[in-house]
Amino acid sequence: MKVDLSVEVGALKLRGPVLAASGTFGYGTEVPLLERRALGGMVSKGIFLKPRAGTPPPRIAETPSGMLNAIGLQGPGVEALIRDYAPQWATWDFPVLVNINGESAAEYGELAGRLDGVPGIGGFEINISCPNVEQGGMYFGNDPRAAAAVTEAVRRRTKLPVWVKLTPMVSDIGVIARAVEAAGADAVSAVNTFVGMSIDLNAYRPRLSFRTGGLSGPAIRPLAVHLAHQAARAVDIPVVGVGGITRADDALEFLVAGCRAVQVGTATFVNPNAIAEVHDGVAAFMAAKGFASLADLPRFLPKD
Amino acid sequence: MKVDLSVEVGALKLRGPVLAASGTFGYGTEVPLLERRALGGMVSKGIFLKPRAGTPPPRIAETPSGMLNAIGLQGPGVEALIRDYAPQWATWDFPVLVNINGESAAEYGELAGRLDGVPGIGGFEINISCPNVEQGGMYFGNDPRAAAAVTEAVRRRTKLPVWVKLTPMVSDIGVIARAVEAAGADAVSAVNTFVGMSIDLNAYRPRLSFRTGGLSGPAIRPLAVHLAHQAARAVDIPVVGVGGITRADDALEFLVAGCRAVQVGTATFVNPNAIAEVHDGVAAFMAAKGFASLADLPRFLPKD
Amino acid sequence: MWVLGFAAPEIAASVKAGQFVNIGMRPGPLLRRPFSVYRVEGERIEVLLKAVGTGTAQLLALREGDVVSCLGPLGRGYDLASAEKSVVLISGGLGVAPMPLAARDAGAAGLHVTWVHGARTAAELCSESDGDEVILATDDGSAGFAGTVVGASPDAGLVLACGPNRMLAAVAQRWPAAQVAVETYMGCGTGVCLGCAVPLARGGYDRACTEGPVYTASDIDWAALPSHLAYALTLPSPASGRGAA
Amino acid sequence: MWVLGFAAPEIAASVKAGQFVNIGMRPGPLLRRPFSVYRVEGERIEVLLKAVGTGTAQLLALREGDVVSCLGPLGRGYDLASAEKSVVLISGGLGVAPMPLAARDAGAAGLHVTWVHGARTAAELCSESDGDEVILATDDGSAGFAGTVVGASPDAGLVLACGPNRMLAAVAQRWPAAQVAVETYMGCGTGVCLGCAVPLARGGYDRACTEGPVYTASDIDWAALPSHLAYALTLPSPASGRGAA
Ligand SMILES: Cc1cc2nc3c(=O)[nH]c(=O)nc-3n(C[C@H](O)[C@H](O)[C@H](O)COP(=O)(O)OP(=O)(O)OC[C@H]3O[C@@H](n4cnc5c(N)ncnc54)[C@H](O)[C@@H]3O)c2cc1C
Ligand SMILES: Cc1cc2nc3c(=O)[nH]c(=O)nc-3n(C[C@H](O)[C@H](O)[C@H](O)COP(=O)(O)OP(=O)(O)OC[C@H]3O[C@@H](n4cnc5c(N)ncnc54)[C@H](O)[C@@H]3O)c2cc1C
Ligand SMILES: Cc1cc2nc3c(=O)[nH]c(=O)nc-3n(C[C@H](O)[C@H](O)[C@H](O)COP(=O)(O)O)c2cc1C
Ligand SMILES: Cc1cc2nc3c(=O)[nH]c(=O)nc-3n(C[C@H](O)[C@H](O)[C@H](O)COP(=O)(O)O)c2cc1C
Ligand code: FES
Ligand code: FES
Repeated sequence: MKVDLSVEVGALKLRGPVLAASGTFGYGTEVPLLERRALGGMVSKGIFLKPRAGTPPPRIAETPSGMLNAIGLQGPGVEALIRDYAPQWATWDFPVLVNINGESAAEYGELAGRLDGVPGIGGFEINISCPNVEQGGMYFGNDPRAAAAVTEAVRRRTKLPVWVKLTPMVSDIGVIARAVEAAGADAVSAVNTFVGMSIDLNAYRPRLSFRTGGLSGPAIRPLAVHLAHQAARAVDIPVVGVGGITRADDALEFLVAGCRAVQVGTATFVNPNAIAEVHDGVAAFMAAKGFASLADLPRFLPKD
Repeated sequence: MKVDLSVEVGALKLRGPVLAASGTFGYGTEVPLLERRALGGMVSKGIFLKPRAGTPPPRIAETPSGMLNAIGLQGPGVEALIRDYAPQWATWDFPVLVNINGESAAEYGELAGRLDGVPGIGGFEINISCPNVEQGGMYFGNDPRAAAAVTEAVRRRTKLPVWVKLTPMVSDIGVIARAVEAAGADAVSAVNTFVGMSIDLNAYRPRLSFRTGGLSGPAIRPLAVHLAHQAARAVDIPVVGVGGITRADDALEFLVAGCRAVQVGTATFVNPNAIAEVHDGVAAFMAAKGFASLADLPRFLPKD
Repeated sequence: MWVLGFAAPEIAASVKAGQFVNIGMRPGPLLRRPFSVYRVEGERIEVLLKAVGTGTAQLLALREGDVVSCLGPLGRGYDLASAEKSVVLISGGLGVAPMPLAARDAGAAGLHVTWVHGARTAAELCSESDGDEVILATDDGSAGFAGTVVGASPDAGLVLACGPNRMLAAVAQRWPAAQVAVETYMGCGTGVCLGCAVPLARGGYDRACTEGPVYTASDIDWAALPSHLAYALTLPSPASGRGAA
Repeated sequence: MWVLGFAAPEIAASVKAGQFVNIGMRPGPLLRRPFSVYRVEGERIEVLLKAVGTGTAQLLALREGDVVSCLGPLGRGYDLASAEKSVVLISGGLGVAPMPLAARDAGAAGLHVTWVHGARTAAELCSESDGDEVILATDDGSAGFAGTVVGASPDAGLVLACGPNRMLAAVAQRWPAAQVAVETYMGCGTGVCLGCAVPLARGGYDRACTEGPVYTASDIDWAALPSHLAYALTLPSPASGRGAA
């Protein structure tokens, strides 16, 4: 049975529901082996206006079914991105969203303005949820007013799709989701990493130089599914689920919980072909159940 | 080398730093095999004034390195606890704290009042963090005023040690910790479970009848260590670390991160002797490092 | 369906029909997996299993000499102290697991044993079956009686059953006094987590791992008991065979 | 220290000295573990390892015929295209791992190879060692030269080193042009996670898995490079032997 896996996230048409998550797929030029036919889209590593060195090592630590990272948004800055990567993206057959970061709403807006209209830029994912920077990041993400201000600043500068990446470090994710929806977001990505810490028992200090890091991987999946579900119940714009997806079943949990599409992150580190395997597994599930398209997949979105 | 593992949590002297976590050790009468000599203390299953049936099955679901539970605080009510369990506790050589629950601050106070002075009751752990009840529970735990009100209501009714069990579902756990400290808590336990969801892909609905459940087990350890550390930096009263401890190294991470003692929960399900193994492993670590008592263990509690 | 054998002297010596062991694997899934004790041979116990997910996949990957952690015997088994002269054992699919021990204990108690075993198709019928009398049934009639085990079995005073909760509900209708072994998810198997709740006819819940897994059929609120567990779904079961570890 | 062998034709055919493979185990820890390729024999590659934690424990539990996922060859290896006539290989402890291939490639390039290998004690000295000339050193003098490998080695134009980052910092002091293979934690091994950051003398960081793990010593900001990784701590190492999988 032929299954149609294409989805629409706002105005953005994707050939499949599985995207590469920001910071886990570089600029799309690094990962070997991946069968790109299966890639619905890609979100590039988080970028700032200016180049950033990132945090000193150690930057990662492994935990049960997960990993902590504190990369600190290392990146070449927007000009290098436009020069070195955008031209390649312009030739690809899937959209690339740029994960944008700033220390003020104005900076986010300026970044979006600089990138708007550059060939190869398919849209934006506003990162107001990075736990690994001193200013901005997560601190915009757990205040509805700040989150809305950043979203508006970006919305004003571009007609391209604008997604907002939400942080799980809030007591009610629905409040933030509604705030950015009202501010003009086309979709929300739920969720970014959870703040965690791991202690080096030889040095009696945290393993990571930044002390804390963001937890990702299968360990967080049940938390991410819940938060994506809460977001999907709170807003009318599409929700893109992310957190701990390694297999098709994991992606299907997010889709049934109300997500329009999903992103795969850490799994790609372990299995460079993870995205293709998730995509093909979803297709196989749909075929086995007799669903012709994702519109037929039952969703769990009760009103109460 | 002889190592002294005794600790003081407020006025409460414990022979060891490892306690049994509420809801994972029943009333202390069930678990076989455990070498009780290693038990620093026990927190009994959460109780209400009245008997409670709890939630319908399924109540648990496994996730990577963790499990979701929605037991719904099933319990016999305070009178049965006083009749059936307290008399046994009175004969034991370690203190038993009762994990108390209510739907209003008054109910918590009434429960504490009823239990205060009953032989066998060594203290209270106020549960303002249960994710699996319709009223109360977590909803007291993420509002500093409500958390303080519950703590005061209990404090007024007893001179026994009062610990407050904090929820991780807040954007700043330090705020809640300071609120309950000001309200008279002798210690805080950090943390309770994280709200999560797991989807049954055959039924297209959550695995758990309660839809969501609390995530526990090794998966949450890095998150719990971070939150316990944040709490320890926020208050002067002792912090009891809990979340994902299965081995001595895990317990030591919490202790180095600033905790006075720890609780072991889910690990007991997998290994009924887990608490004894954690206790003995901590002793072995101390001996190997040449620390005579836990006062000598270096702690990571920077001012900045 | 596969059979795994473990050297477990204490368990082998004391296990009763209907009791289970809780098996933990490292590395492996976090939680142990409960399995009915299928057979006992000297100091060896055997469990019967089909490949479902993480746990069973790993158990089936075990090789001669591998070691797993086996906690048990756990739970309350079948009660064979009875005035009756005969007993009917009713099993569906994997519900066959506790029956060889039930036949053993019933035989020891001097009861005449009739075993009624059913499956969806002949292919899924467990080959071996003890007892003085054996009746087979398949939903599709590909072997033995065409229909359910409940329809296929004679009347009897003492009935012991194990199988999908749906089948047990049917047993409960015909024989309210039947002893049925139910399945639930289990967190601990030792009575502390309350994760294995079984809804009771008189209201409330108790613990399949402690008060159960064997119940008097009429004591259970069948409407409230999940009729399928994710792992109890019928999947293409591999050709029968014998593993060992 | 133990040696594990894997059948990996493509890797065996193309791997250069100093490159590594990233090994994944299921079930096992989430992340892969990088290992230098130690030897190549036909279509087999070998890695040298000591028991440290989860990953190595599981690798050492492998048995003949087991299958693991092996990604590689990864990273930039040693560059042996050189005007020099001779090369000195300097290794400390597990840093011996890339040296047999370095000796092989250097020999092929017609260089005279001196291998200086050091450890804390004779017990920890890796027995086998290739090259035209071999110098051993131990911190406690229990075998060969008493002192560090840096002190023990002759002068040379072309120096290749591998070992604890502390030792490599000393190498950098004496031979700024030396090629050193550093260790970092790695998330992906393929260049996308930026977890393997190596601090550079010119400022900023690059990726040990992609621009490294071999660097010109003077390019690294040694003060900023963690001098120990949790797994690089010296633990009582088991008696030498040979495993196989
Ligand atoms: C008393 C009792 C006796 C049993 N006897 C047998 C027997 O004789 N033979 C046999 O094959 N099976 C038996 N089972 C079932 C067995 O315990 C396993 O659940 C089953 O084999 C599937 O496990 P798995 O790890 O292969 O699959 P999994 O992949 O673990 O399970 C499939 C799905 O079920 C869920 N799940 C499985 N176990 C649990 C749990 N403990 N808690 C929460 N969720 C869970 C998983 O999340 C997964 O989605 C028995 C169960 C009970 C309670
Ligand atoms: C380029 C390169 C080459 C290497 N070559 C060899 C070799 O030839 N032989 C050899 O024995 N070892 C080698 N290593 C080290 C090896 O990759 C393992 O880290 C080491 O064997 C310990 O792994 P483990 O799983 O046994 O211990 P673990 O228990 O995983 O590690 C011990 C501690 O280190 C931490 N840790 C280990 N790996 C990581 C990681 N990737 N990310 C975050 N934290 C981590 C763990 O959290 C743990 O606390 C190499 C490393 C690199 C980067
Ligand atoms: C090493 C690493 C780097 C990341 N960098 C970014 C980033 O730059 N911007 C962002 O929005 N999210 C970033 N993330 C978060 C991921 O996009 C994703 O939200 C998170 O890892 C959870 O998904 P996973 O469990 O599939 O990895 C990063 C995650 C990891 C592990
Ligand atoms: C099945 C189950 C029941 C629990 N019941 C309670 C409870 O009644 N009261 C409470 O404060 N915490 C309860 N908890 C939370 C634990 O006490 C502990 O905070 C949490 O499980 C994290 O620790 P762990 O990872 O070691 O299990 C329960 C946890 C589990 C798994
Ligand atoms: S499985 Fe834990 S109480 Fe029954
Ligand atoms: S290990 Fe991921 S970039 Fe090097």
